Amino acid sequence: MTLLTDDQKQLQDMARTFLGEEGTIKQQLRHWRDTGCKDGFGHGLWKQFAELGLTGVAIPEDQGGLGLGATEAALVLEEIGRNLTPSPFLTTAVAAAKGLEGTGQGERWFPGILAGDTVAALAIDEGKHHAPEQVALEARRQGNGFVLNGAKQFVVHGASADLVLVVARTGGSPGEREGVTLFAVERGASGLDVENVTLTDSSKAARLTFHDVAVDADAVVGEVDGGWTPLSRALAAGRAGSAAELVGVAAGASDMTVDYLKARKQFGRLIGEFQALQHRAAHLHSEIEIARAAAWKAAELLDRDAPQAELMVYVAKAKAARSASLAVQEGVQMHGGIGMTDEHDIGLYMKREAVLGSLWGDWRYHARQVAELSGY
Amino acid sequence: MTLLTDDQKQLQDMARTFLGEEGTIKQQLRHWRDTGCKDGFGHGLWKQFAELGLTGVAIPEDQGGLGLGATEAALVLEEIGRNLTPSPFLTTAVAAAKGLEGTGQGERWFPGILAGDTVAALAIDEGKHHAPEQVALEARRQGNGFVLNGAKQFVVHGASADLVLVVARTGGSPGEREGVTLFAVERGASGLDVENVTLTDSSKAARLTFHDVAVDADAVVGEVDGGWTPLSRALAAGRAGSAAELVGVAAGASDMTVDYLKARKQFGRLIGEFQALQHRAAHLHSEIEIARAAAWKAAELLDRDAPQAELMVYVAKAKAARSASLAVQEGVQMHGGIGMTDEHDIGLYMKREAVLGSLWGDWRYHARQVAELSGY
Amino acid sequence: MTDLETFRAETRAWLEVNCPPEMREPMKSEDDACWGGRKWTFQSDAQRQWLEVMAERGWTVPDWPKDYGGGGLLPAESKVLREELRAIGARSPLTSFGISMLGPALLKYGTEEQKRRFLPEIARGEIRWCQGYSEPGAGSDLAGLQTKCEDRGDHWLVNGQKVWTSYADQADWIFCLVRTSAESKQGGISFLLFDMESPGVSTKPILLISGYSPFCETFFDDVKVPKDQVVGGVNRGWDVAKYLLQHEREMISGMGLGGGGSALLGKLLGTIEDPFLRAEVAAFDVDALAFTAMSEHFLDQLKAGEAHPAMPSMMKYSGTELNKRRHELIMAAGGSDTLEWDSERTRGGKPAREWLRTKANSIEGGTSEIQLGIVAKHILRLPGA
Amino acid sequence: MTDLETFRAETRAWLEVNCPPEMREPMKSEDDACWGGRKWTFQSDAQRQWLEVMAERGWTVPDWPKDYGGGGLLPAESKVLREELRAIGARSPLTSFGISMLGPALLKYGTEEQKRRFLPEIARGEIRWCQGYSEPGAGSDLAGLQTKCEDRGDHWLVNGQKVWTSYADQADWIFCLVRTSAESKQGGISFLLFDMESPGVSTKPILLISGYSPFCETFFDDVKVPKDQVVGGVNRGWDVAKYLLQHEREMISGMGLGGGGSALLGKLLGTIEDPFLRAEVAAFDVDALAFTAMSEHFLDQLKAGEAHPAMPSMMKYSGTELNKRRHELIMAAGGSDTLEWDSERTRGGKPAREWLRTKANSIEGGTSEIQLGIVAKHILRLPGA
Repeated sequence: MTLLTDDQKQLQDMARTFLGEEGTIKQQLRHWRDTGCKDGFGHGLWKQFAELGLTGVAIPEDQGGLGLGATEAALVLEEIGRNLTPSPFLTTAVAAAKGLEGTGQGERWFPGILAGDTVAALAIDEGKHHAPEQVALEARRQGNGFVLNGAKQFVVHGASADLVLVVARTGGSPGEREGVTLFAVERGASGLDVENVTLTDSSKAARLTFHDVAVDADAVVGEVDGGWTPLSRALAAGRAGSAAELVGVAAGASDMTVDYLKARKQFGRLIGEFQALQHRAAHLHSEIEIARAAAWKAAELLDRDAPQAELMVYVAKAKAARSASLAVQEGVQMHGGIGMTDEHDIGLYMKREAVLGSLWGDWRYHARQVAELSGY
Repeated sequence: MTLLTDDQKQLQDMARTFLGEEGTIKQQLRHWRDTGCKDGFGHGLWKQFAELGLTGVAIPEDQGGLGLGATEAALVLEEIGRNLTPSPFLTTAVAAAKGLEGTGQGERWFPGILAGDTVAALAIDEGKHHAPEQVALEARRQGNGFVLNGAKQFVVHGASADLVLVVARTGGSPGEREGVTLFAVERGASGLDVENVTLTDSSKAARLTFHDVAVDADAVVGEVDGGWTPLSRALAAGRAGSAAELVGVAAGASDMTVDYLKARKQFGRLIGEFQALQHRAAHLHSEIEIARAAAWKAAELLDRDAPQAELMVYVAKAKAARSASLAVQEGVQMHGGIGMTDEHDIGLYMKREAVLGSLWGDWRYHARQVAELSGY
Repeated sequence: MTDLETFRAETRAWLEVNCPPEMREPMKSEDDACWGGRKWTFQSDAQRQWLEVMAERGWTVPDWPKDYGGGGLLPAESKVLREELRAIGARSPLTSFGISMLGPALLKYGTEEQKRRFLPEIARGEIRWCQGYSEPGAGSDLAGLQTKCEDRGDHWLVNGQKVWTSYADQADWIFCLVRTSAESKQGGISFLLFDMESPGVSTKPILLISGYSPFCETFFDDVKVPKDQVVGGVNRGWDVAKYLLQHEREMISGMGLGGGGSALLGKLLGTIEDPFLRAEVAAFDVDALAFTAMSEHFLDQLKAGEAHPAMPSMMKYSGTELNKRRHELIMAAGGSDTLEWDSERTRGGKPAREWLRTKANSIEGGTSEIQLGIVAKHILRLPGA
Repeated sequence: MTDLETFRAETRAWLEVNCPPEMREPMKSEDDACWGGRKWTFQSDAQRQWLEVMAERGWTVPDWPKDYGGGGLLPAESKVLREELRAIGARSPLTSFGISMLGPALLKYGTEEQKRRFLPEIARGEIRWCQGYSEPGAGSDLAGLQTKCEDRGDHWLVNGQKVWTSYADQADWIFCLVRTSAESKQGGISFLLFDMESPGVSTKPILLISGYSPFCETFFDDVKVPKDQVVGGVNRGWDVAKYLLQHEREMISGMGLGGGGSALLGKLLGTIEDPFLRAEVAAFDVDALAFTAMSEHFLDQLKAGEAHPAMPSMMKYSGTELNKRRHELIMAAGGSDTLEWDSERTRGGKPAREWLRTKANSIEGGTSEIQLGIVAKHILRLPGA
């Protein structure tokens, strides 16, 4: 890629219009936050995603989806990021959909996702830092199925989810990729304790506790002990997607800030005339452009199933998180006092960046993977 | 301290006048560089240091010195840094003098140092990075003395030195502080191979190779296997001193740059009127002030033999190196093209910073010590 | 023994007896501070007792003259007192804008009558002050303020609005910049004191991104103020304002590292598994310890009258930027735990809320950009700054 | 097979036969580049052969028209050629300011006669050009230039001085900004071409802090230039100059990572013992790989005519700042070894000299400050930028 095709441009326009009209901060984020919604997003909007076909962006055509890829998902996610639109798009239509792909679980779950009825979540982390190899949640064979015991945290949309993809250990030891198995656990499973947690950005994540949660053998996604494969696919899609969403967060914050620089007067001049701010804004702009190029490149490589995709996904998430962090910090600082108020939207970008930047590994995690994958 | 006493202010004035008149870039650094001097500094100036008593700044009064301390050495070194004055002051009158103090070697070596006749060097590193615990150079007992075998590098003034303090291993293994012994090796020792190396800043350092170099038992500085004690003293003094010299390098580069901002016109304005440069210059100034405070604090704690001295020396060297690195980079950039020419002095500051910033551990080494000493 | 040694010994003995043990425990957060004032509820007997005994000796403001409720200490004695307080880890008996901001301005610009009237109340923590500086249209450009103050013969009549008034809803009195003349921007400003209970004063807390509301919007609607409550002369308030700002910045830079003081962040965080984060924390600790050395040096310079008048700007800039970095690292170390916004586990989202709160550090009391401009102009003397 | 697939297959086959194996090895340094020109000595037969066969096909400048010595390729073909060259790791057959800077300007602003005269020589690498832009008093403020160019009826008479003329001492011709009118700053500039062997032209290399002298001072003392060697019209050279600067920045941003290309610095450095340095290198590699993605995207935009005209400034800024950081890290990883200035061990101080050389990256071709200003003005459209 590196340049969008006409089809991709059309999809981008559509997403931009849809989210710019229906997914705004006022209508969605603030509305659900201020009404104390337990899901943190609106099911009506999720239905609209479905009507536009977007819930099926990554689902194969022969299973009813659009059969598009990470690139198209990235275009949608950038607009989601720009509008801070709360939705289960990233976890459900991007990460979980890729995790389920080709595992035989698609038939069971894709129709609900396509219809905008099903919300999916990934349950990976067991400690405060992302470390998927360290999975310790135990899945013990029992009869024809498994019994799960352990705990998960930072399960985004975990309390609203109809489907939770749970990473468990059926063999090996924490730290190993072998012996990991991915389970599709349904809402309301007996013995599953769900604590709905509000995060800094008003989104919801769950802490899950598994007390002898019994699942059938057909809850296994992919192979027993071979869960690393679908998990990696889900994580690659999710991380590349979160990179794209972070680019949107960064661009949204930056645009808002540049607009403010052109409107706010101090000392009889527009503050955008002050050279120190100009240079910082120009630097920020460069960083965001570069982050977007990295996110697109990662998506392109994923779509081509290229061997460099893994490396570039790490790069994209790290770069996007750093650029977005710079964008929100510069954004709040350049807004001055008003930027500190809850009333102004710029602070919402800062909060979102904190959560999204940490999801599935913060920038340090991803930079470390770059070093490790490259053998230094 | 934290505020200078009247005596210290006098010493500072004296050093400032002396080095500002006799130690200038033109008269010293450029002169010795452009004439290809093998020592890289002038013995005449070193004699003048002696005449002013400065060679004895750290030597006890009862052994003929001024009996002052790290603070006074720091004041002199800042002026040395500001003028980029090449001299063996740091290695000889500060680091080596502190290493020799109280070991019984003072009687042998202090008179020469006081007179400005003796130049001393420290031979510690054996690889490209500073790692004193890793010393492997072997000192084997033989008869009444020892035989040394191994190699050293980055021995500043090593080829001009009358006295080289060599860190050797008499016991234990590389990585251990026990089993290290410090030897006073004299110029021209048989079996000692000296390669005089010119560094980036035109100063000289040696690579030393020891082939069965025999020394007497009385060449031991301090105790056999207990060399870590005098070595630590020498290194603490040397690192605190190099921090102070780096502050001088930073301040010299910054002053030169601020002057340039007030003189150079572009687009019909003094470039110092451009706000982006103003803010960067102000930030730089703050960093240098903070680095100076850290260097002074480290010196004060050393002089009081306070337990926090070790930590603060690490902090001071790390902070000074970072600030000086910022100063020279901003200095060259703000000078534009002229800053890239050999004819202009600002580039000489950049070269000096590179060498001094690495000497006895770069900023990363020192930050790592902060973490390790603090147990995280 | 020298006089100073005697003083040290006596001070130490006195503190040993009079500083309650609870007041020697480190403050857990800003909430543990004692602000005093008419509306204040002491959080413990120890807090009340510590304020009373210190105020009794004038040691809430040790270097103010005794006549105005201070301790009348010499700079060297004052330093000894600070050292001894630090040695036992004593909390500050009183946190107050009256002490750190208004007091110094009154000492320099107040009339004798004003000093005798207001300073002792400040020293005893009886009146809590707030600061009426910023206005919606005048943030960094403070002198652009528009709050109108008319001379009505026997009183001033004040109308207008302030914003970012810290704790205005808890304060008893306000020191306030008002416009007494439209003819000159800086030369039409006066520095006015009045009671927040005066009719026509109202406040409205501002909800911040942290979820806290330490600031208010403050409205003045035909507020009558007695004529003798102008400090420094009519239309000459800008000098008072600037002088006070310096002290504000000193105070903020003194707080630079928030509750952290000189403690190593790396120690506070415990084991740091991520080697990349560990590197960043160590680099931070280098900067923070170096800044602590600078703060000590600056304080000594200040007390010795040797500090450059623009130094508070440098300190305020460096200290607040460091504090922001500190909290970025705390969040990174806390991972997803610290992202929880109102769970019990995070004591109601404390880490995230404190992190967001620090973002205001480089805005309130003059932005980092303003401080850098002051350093460029007054210390580096760059042209046109 | 589509036409493009056919073209790819043919190109691949042709390259397989015609690109000498030596020319497929990575360049060890800038010294391995082929600059061409009258004074050029080929470093190997392979270098000469590679230039000849590529020039023969017009593929030193694949997208220039065939009439002017180019390959006449369509953008899509041109991209295929680039991809195939990259696939075999082929070196550039010719590095030339004629190709990267003057050529595009001539294609846009030159007369038909000028294009036919100068472009084929450039394409074949027969004439090496240098750029006469900066002057001692006019660095970032390029339009402030003073080199005087008088109309003497049948020729121009040029007097003045240029500085920072890259490789002027090795160049055959110069494209030069001169002042043909004092009445307007930008509107008095003309873009002139002339032979460096013209009487009155002299050059003096400038010794840099790296110890190298890639730049010269260039002096013009009554240099006579034929009248038909002005490009773009008398007093209308500023447009040509700006257009060319964009291309210069494209070229520089393309070189962004110097010899490093997209190789991971961490891999290049081998084992990094210091965990703190390793963290920095990984953070750098993230930025460098992301920038490589940006470069590819930018190049595609450029070739598709979709690039914002100020994008080269952004690329130049980011690429050169990255390259400086890269060499800071190389020096850190090399420790005291890399500080040796002229030992055999360091091949004459190569690491340190290259490190120092990079410091000019953010100055030459327009400083980073200038580039940021351009981005602020033309992309962000900030007021008064």
